[in-house]
Amino acid sequence: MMTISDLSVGYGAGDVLHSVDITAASGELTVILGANGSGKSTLFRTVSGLLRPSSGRVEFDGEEITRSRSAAIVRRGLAHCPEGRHLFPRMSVEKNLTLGAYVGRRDRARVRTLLERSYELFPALRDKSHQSAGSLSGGQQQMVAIGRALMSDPKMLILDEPSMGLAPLVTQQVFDAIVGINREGIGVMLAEQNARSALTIATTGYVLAEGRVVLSGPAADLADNPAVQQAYLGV
Amino acid sequence: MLLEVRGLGKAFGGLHAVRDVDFDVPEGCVTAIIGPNGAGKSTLFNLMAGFYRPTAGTVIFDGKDITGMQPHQTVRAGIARTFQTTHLFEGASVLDNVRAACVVRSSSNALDAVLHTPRHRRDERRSLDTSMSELEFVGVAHLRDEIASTLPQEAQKRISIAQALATEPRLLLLDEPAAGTNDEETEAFGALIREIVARGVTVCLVEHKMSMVMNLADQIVVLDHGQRIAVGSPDDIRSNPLVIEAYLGADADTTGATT
Amino acid sequence: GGDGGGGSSDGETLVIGYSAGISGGAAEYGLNVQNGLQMAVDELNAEGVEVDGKKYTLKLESLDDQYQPSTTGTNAQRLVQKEGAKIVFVPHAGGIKAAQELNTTRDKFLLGAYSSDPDILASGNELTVMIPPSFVSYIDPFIEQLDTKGTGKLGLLTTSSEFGQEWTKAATASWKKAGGTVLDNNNIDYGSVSDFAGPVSKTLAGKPDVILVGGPSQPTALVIEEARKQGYKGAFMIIDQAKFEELEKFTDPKNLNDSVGIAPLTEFDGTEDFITRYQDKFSSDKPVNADIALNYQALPVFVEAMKSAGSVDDPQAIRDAMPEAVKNVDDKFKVAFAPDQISDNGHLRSDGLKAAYRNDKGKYETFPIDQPKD
Amino acid sequence: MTLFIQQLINGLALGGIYCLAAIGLTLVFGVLGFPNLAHGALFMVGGYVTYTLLVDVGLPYVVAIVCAALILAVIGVVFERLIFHPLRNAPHTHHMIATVGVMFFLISLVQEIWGSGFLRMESPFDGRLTVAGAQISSQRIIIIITAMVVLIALTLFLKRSVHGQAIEAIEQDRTGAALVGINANVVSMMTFAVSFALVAISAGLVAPIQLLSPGMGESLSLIVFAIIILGGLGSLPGAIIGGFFIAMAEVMASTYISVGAGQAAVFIVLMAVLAIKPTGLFGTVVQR
Amino acid sequence: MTTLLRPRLLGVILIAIAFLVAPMLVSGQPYLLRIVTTAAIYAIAAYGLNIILGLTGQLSLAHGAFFGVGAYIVGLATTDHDWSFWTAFVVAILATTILGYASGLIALRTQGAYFAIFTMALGFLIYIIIIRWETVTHAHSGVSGIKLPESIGPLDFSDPVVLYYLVLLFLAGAAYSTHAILHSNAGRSLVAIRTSEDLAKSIGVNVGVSKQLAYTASAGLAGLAGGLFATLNGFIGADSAAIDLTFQFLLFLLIGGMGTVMGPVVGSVLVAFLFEMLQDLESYRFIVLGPIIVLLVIFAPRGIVGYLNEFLSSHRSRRASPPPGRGPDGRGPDGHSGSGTGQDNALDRPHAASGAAATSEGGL
Ligand SMILES: Nc1ncnc2c1ncn2[C@@H]1O[C@H](COP(=O)(O)OP(=O)(O)OP(=O)(O)O)[C@@H](O)[C@H]1O
Ligand SMILES: Nc1ncnc2c1ncn2[C@@H]1O[C@H](COP(=O)(O)OP(=O)(O)OP(=O)(O)O)[C@@H](O)[C@H]1O
Ligand SMILES: [Mg+2]
Ligand SMILES: [Mg+2]
Repeated sequence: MMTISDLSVGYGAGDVLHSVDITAASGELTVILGANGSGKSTLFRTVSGLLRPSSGRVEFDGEEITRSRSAAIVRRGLAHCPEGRHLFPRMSVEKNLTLGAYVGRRDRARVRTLLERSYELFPALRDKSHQSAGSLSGGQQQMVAIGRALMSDPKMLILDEPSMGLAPLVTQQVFDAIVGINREGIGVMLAEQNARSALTIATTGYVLAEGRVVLSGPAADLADNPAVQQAYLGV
Repeated sequence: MLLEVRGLGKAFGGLHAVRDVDFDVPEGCVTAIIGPNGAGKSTLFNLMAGFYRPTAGTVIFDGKDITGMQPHQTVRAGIARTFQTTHLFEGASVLDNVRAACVVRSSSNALDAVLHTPRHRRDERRSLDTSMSELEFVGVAHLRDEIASTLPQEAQKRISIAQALATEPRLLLLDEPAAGTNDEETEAFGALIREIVARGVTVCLVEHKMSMVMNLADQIVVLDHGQRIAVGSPDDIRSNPLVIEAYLGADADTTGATT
Repeated sequence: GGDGGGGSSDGETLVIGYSAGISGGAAEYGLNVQNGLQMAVDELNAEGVEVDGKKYTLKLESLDDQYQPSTTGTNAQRLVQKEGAKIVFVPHAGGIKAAQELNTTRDKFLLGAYSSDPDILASGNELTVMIPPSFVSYIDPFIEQLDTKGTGKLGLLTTSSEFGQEWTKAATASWKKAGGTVLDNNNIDYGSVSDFAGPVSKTLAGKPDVILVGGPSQPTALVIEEARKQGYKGAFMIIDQAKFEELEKFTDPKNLNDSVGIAPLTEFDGTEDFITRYQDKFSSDKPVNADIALNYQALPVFVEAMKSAGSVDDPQAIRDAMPEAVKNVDDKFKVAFAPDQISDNGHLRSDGLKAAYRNDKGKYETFPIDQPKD
Repeated sequence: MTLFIQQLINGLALGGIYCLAAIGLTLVFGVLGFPNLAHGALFMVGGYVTYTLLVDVGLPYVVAIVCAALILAVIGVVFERLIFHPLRNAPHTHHMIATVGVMFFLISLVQEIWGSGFLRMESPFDGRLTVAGAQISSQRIIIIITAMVVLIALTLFLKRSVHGQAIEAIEQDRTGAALVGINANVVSMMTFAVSFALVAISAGLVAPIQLLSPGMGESLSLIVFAIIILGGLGSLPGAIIGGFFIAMAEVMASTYISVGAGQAAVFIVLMAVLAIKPTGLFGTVVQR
Repeated sequence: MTTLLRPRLLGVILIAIAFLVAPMLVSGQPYLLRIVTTAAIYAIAAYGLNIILGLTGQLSLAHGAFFGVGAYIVGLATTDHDWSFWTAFVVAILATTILGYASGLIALRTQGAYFAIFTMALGFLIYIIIIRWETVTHAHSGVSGIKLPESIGPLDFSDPVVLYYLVLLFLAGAAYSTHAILHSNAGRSLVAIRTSEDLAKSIGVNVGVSKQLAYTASAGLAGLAGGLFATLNGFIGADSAAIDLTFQFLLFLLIGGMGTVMGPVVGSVLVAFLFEMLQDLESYRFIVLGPIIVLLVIFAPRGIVGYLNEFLSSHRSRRASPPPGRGPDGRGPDGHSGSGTGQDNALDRPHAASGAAATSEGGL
């Protein structure tokens, strides 16, 4: 479903990602691990069109999207829940969520269903639906961000550290939800610091270090890999 | 007691984000505040640091009533805080970010600067020294000339701790210092916090990473829906059914995630 | 052209300076005055200018000051020091006053002041020549001309500029002296008010018999029109900044009936030729008004004074020669109420000055204006 | 009493003028994050374009206004591409200064093309009505009605279509907007087009009771800023209420106090409102 | 460090020398001296604006009016009330400072665009008072016959060159103060406010008082410049309090570089000469000037001095990193650059660049 080949990206000076190759088959749950600053968010920003790569290629659903605009990429069915959330702070929670369905806004009924799904996933948001997103607590905002990404009814979802700032209970719920979403046939690509949980639910994993893929393979293998255990699982 | 919170409350319109909260922060300890998302932890910090004006209750710091003080007054009094989403002066260098925080301990003013008085020079020298030593303390001195906002999250978090320390606080409020870090890095933050406490700074901590909380905290305050539902030692809290239901989850695995 | 200076056939270049608002919102007036001067320059050059046995080519050097007095000051200095001008024309009172701060102290230059506000001579600046008739000379004859003869109620609705307000003050005093009452001053900034209806309504509410209006001609026309539309039947007294010939173009001329103002240029004998020449030269179909004519007539007086004084660069000498020069100007430079004398304090005057009353048939009845002897 | 009614109607008409001019500004505020200081100049350009279409080309009045609106819409798109798109990540002060540059340019350009003199534009609607002894011209009635219609249509458009929300989203977080699939380029071009078209319509309506001159927009734009700030930036109802409120304050203060007071009323009202509510009447509070 | 110090110091020294010898260079062309003097006066006002806008990040549009108030106080006091220039001048500075303080109490309650428009309204109100309060200000007639400064010892200020040096003295004072403040705790507090008010609060900056002081000081500087302007011209009209003047100051700052030490003076002088050169284009000059302004904002948003500073410090920085925050498509890494306001992002650069100066004490 998504093929990233030979991708290099930078912020002006030198590259931050160097010739990265990643493949995520359709319907798979791929996890990207990596220490701070290893380039996970940079990778995601590039895939979703927020950054232009200096070289390489991104294919999604059989078509090249390397130089497409974010808006076009979302319309193709790739949703990105970014690091830093990027909510619309002065809009209500509900508006944030419905705007998440911007590309599919014509199908009113579907939007309502999706909205309902978000509320079911994060019941805390239902009470807050008319409060401005900027006034929510950090964790609640994270929930809105995830919910908003889901609202576009994507074929594939990329989540940048979704568990950040969430209470343990909710973290567990979010992981369950991710699994659920994945079962529906939606591909998921996940960057996560909570490597243990992530590897449990993932099918495939990649490990980034200093902008390069240093390890990859089935998630279960990675979980058994001593190098991963030492670096990410604190064993 | 370094800090005494009595009957503290904050309402936003009809919503009671914090309601009737009592607790004490003993000097030289780590007090953790935990609770579900939206429980009112950050709001509580904002109340303690003077960012919000309480709608009820009092905050006593070191025997002095600081309820309703402005942030610059509480900082001067000795309370420093970091933000939940890391917040640095964008575009400024790491050193400048920390140096800016020395303002509160300086006695020289603009006139001193214009006249280049000895007081001004002394302050300048001192603020440079303080900032460098704080940067070294948190372990990012080598990044001093980098533009802070381009650094990885973890480095930024350290810088903001250095910034808070540069105000020479007696009480440091850390809002989710370890969010978005992996286990190894979380460990490192834990170690840093221990060093801070060893320096004699009392720490108040909001965190969702139970591994860190359980390892560090001497006392834990649990909030839910703005109210204090429990307070006690890590062991008490771990087994408190109220807390498990509201926060930790019956799945003991989550707590077990502690190394 | 003698642009580079010193061409042998044309002789030396003699720069005449000019600073006014020639860009931006209210540039038209500045450009009118400029054209009047330019026309005189060209005709004088065609005839040949010779002072003290040397030939000169006149050149009008214009700078834009957007009617901002401090810029006028800078411009005047530039014109004098860089371009070598000894005469600088300025057509707005603020700029004139700013230039007066310079022309006798730091730089000596003769100031061709085109403003009918007598205040510009009050400071006693020796190197200022006031070109147009003083507006004060119009007020009593205007009042006299109207049916009410100053006994009824006078509404005040002029532009809020300095000039409009000086006029208003003087008119108020005269009207009261004649025994009438004066209503509230509802002056408005003609250039910037979005809708004149409010102030007009307010003025009409006082039931005036005569309304004093005026500012730039075109908005004046709109103010008059608005008053007529709101049912006003009385007379207008129009300050000399607005010109009948321009007002006619901007509103149904019927609205102007029963008004006094300065006479249209066409009401003077022998002006057709000048008007045609002007319109050809600047390929313009706009009315040719007194501002243009007065400046056109004034410049030759200055040049004649240079000839009499035998100097092109001693402003004081040129000024001193003016009383004599004003009588020697060639008739071809006389259009209408051409200056024929200059007062001691530097005011160019004419005996042929006339104003006009537009009667209810739309005909202009002209009447003479005497200029008071200081 | 007649005076009061007369002034009430005058105030309404003036309010209509202000409103029409203000809504375009509010719209673009959403995208720019700052008031477009060239708005007054665009108002003027709209007036001149309408004039040319009406007088030189000979189109009927209403057609001329519509065509002018289209032309201005195109100009809006061009400006967005050339100036504001490259500046989209710059601080707001830079937008503001760029709009000052645009303002200088437009004023002098108009002067070169149409001359600096006043021009008069006639409207076919030159009758008038008498209401309770007060006189009011048809053109003013048309202004009031058009203002209402445009306001209602625009409110519906922004409410019904998601365009309004898209503008808001872009203003609040450009990245977030991109990630939900909003094409910021298209939206901001559209917004510029609509805003500029609106300004052309208002100029076409107002010009007959005013005069065309290169400076006609200058004073208006100051007042219009006051209005959108008074109402709360980006708020449509705010712009409407602000527009009528300020117009009434201006007319009534100059009627019952003095002309100077009328002139100052706008700014005094604005400052008083901001002193009490620093984010305008309808402004939202920004959380930390 | 020394290699870096040199070009910066050199720049300052060159500018200083240029100003000192300017009267010799333009001797015989007093009007050029007048232009330079006027530019220097405007630069002082621009330093005022620099404090509140460049350092503190609050866009105040009342500065033209404060300038006008200073000018009118000197003008009216020395003519209608026959005060000595010096008394009037001191009073003008005090009065504008007080006016700044008082208006700041209300104005600073507002933020962002609201603050900008509030101050614009304030400026316009002052302008209206000047043109409407005829009995005191002479409204449109303006004030003429304003006194030159009375001689002090051998210094005879009726000599334009002496007057020029008087202005220069104040200009140097303004520039030096800006430098000193920028590299002090007080300055760092202001810059902190510009970047993020919340963060500034959390490190103990008294945001309210700091802003209030900055605004007050900047109003005082504008008033001082206005007083000098009145005496230089001898005549003032309401145009010396108009909003256009504020825009001019803004232009100077923008071209020179906001938040920098030498920006205001470089901008003022450059624009003065640009205007002078464009004079010959007459009415076309705004057709040229408008696009120049737009191009500058797009391509050189940090101004000349800001650009130079950045250039110099990028040489210094070990890792020669170009300005961050722009992705390859010119978009920020995440559009609105992560946390904080994002608003004054680019404004920071001059300071960020002189971040190096924090240790070197250099920086233009
Ligand atoms: N806006 C920026 N400008 C310049 N460099 C940047 C920027 N954002 C990130 N970088 C650099 O790019 C590298 C990769 O950062 P990135 O944010 O992609 O890492 P990450 O793996 O997501 O880390 P984290 O766990 O902190 O989210 C880091 O070295 C960082 O300093
Ligand atoms: N300015 C505000 N206006 C309205 N409601 C607010 C405001 N600030 C906070 N709240 C509400 O108060 C409650 C407590 O928020 P707070 O940020 O203190 O939670 P928290 O405990 O820090 O949660 P998290 O762990 O998710 O950060 C939330 O429900 C939030 O929506
Ligand atoms: Mg990341
Ligand atoms: Mg929180």
